[in-house]
Amino acid sequence: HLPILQWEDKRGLAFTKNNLSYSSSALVIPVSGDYYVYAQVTFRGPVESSHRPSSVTEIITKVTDSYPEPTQLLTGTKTLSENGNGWFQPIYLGAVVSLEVGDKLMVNVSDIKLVDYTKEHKTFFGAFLL
Amino acid sequence: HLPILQWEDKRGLAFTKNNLSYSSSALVIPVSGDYYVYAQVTFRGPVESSHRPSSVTEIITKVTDSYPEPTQLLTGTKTLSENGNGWFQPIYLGAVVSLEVGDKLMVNVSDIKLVDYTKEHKTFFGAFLL
Amino acid sequence: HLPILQWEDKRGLAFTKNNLSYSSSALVIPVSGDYYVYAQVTFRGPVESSHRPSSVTEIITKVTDSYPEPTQLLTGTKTLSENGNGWFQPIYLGAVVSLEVGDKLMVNVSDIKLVDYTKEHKTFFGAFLL
Amino acid sequence: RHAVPSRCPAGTNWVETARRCCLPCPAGTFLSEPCTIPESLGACSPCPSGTFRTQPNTFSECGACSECDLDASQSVLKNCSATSNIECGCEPGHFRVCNNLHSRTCSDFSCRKCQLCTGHLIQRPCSEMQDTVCDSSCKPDFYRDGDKCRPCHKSTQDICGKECQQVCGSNNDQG
Amino acid sequence: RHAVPSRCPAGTNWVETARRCCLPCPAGTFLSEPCTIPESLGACSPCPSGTFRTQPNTFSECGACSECDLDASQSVLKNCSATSNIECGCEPGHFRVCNNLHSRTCSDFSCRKCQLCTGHLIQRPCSEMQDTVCDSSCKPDFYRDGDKCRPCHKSTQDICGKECQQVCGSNNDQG
Repeated sequence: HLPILQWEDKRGLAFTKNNLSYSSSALVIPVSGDYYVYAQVTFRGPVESSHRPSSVTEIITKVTDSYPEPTQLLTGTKTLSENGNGWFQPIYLGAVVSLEVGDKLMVNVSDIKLVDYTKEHKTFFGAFLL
Repeated sequence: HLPILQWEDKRGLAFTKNNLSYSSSALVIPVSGDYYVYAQVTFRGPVESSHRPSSVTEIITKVTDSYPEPTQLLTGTKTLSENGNGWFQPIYLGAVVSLEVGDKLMVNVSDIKLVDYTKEHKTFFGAFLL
Repeated sequence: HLPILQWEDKRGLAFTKNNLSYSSSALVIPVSGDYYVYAQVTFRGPVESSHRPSSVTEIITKVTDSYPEPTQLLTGTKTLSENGNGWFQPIYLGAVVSLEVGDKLMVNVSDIKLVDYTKEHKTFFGAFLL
Repeated sequence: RHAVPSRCPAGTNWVETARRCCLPCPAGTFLSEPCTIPESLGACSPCPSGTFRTQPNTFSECGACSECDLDASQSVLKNCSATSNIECGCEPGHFRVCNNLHSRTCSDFSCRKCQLCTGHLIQRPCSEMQDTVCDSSCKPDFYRDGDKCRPCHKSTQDICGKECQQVCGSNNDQG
Repeated sequence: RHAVPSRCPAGTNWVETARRCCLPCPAGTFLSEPCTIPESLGACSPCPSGTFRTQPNTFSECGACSECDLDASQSVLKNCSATSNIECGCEPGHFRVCNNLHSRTCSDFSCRKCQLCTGHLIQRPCSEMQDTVCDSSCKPDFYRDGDKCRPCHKSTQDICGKECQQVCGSNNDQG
């Protein structure tokens, strides 16, 4: 599977409440229902990278204890046309999904080295019950 | 007018509830109120396409039985700079709009041939009452 | 700081209610709580611009009367690879943030001259209480 | 017709707020007060400036006028009125590049500078919808140099090749 | 001041949770417990590591420190402290390319490798904010070849043209 992002869940703008909890890279669903789930990842190309990635991908996945395979809920995937040195761009995803108590939500990316983790307002992940 | 996308509304992740219904390519509003409406379309360029589109457009439109002209609610439009062969990219749209009972929401695109309909987590459309 | 966008808050699709008010370029928060805040800006490059910007940036910021520095809540920033004449593209941002009564939300952009202000469904900004 | 049988007789619209069928207000106005008696006319107010309605309607507000992209060489062909949206075109010396090749109307477009047929004859002048078409042949007093046309008066003896001699030859004698 | 007349005397802030005006906590701390008596000081706790507050405030938490983009040749100029965010610069041999040309501070930037003036004299060395400026003239023991400077020792008899002779001539004799 694609690498999974880890998230800050307490400091700065980050918070969890209504016992939607965060543990080992996943948001854990406390109550079954329909949630609006969203995430943005800002990707950026290191300047000297000889290996120029042809595309970047962000996927919000659901893992259920009772089922061995993760379900891909939302996918944002884009080819890169930047030829210059440094490049950067965000991919935003958001939609309503039906979730069961105990379901875990995670964000996978095509290449962790391309993720801009430096500022909390550039890369973020969340959900709220409707 | 631009071609209208058709949607799966039952299988897989797709569902309609609270009698927000889907019929002939449109979400039909059951109750007047403010809705958060959203849609993502993943566009992709066929490899050999000689006719290289210069841009892709996605529009969420509202049609009201009592009014002959559709209203454009949200528009995402982007020029294509990819010069290589295959390209792909998503456009996400979402906002709050005031809707009346019976209003119909649809998604128009600049070119249906460029829409990646292969995976439900790449192209999706929905709304929820606030 | 980066220039601040001004918004239409009455005509067409624009509206404010539940005393979420708009004044001097900012949405003013009437009640403390968690809000889903979102904005889309469509950027477009004038055709003859010799000065080709290398990137475009959109930031949703929070200003609090009692604190001299604004807080950057959400940022969408993208390099431009278009070399042709006219180019255009949207940046969408949205997330849940905790806000206090009296907080002001604004949208800053890297260059106001690059903002497509011509159609209300291309560039928009809003928030709703969860 | 929508699956739910329409609740209103022809020529009237269902107004949710009043839960009644009302006659539509004329184009250029909106329904500011719903009708009090079924199938009658409510209060119709004119669209405030900056808004419009092209058709009879029972909307509670008018649509917002678009604006022309003056920073990108667009010009206003027709101002927004209560009954019609603004119409934009391209400034003189520019032509339309349609953004949506598939929509019949070229309403979503950007304006690009017309090409100058420097030295060439103009086959078809630039128009609102099309770039200038330059003729391959050169204007009088211009000679062909590859795919370019160069002015005779600038040609000096040493660079005036065969083509240039032919076209400008007579002029040089007078020089 | 916001249109709504502020409810607090100067120097105090309205704290919604306590519906009272409290004195702000000093920079580097946040208001962990609102004041119990109006216009007094509540409980101020130091910003936990990884967070900061540059100004006196009545916030219920501190802002998160940013991080430097170590994978993209950035380096830490000054670590985040309770009263100031981290400051990032470029690793030696790199200079800043500002992302936002319009903001006065170049706080949002990427780091690009300084150009090497191989064979050229350096007019101005690479600095944090600017690339190296190479001189057009060549370094000693380098001869000009178009816009490049080539080392004399690599020049062999047959390819040592006029320029090369002039500069490296004497060296070749010893070769």
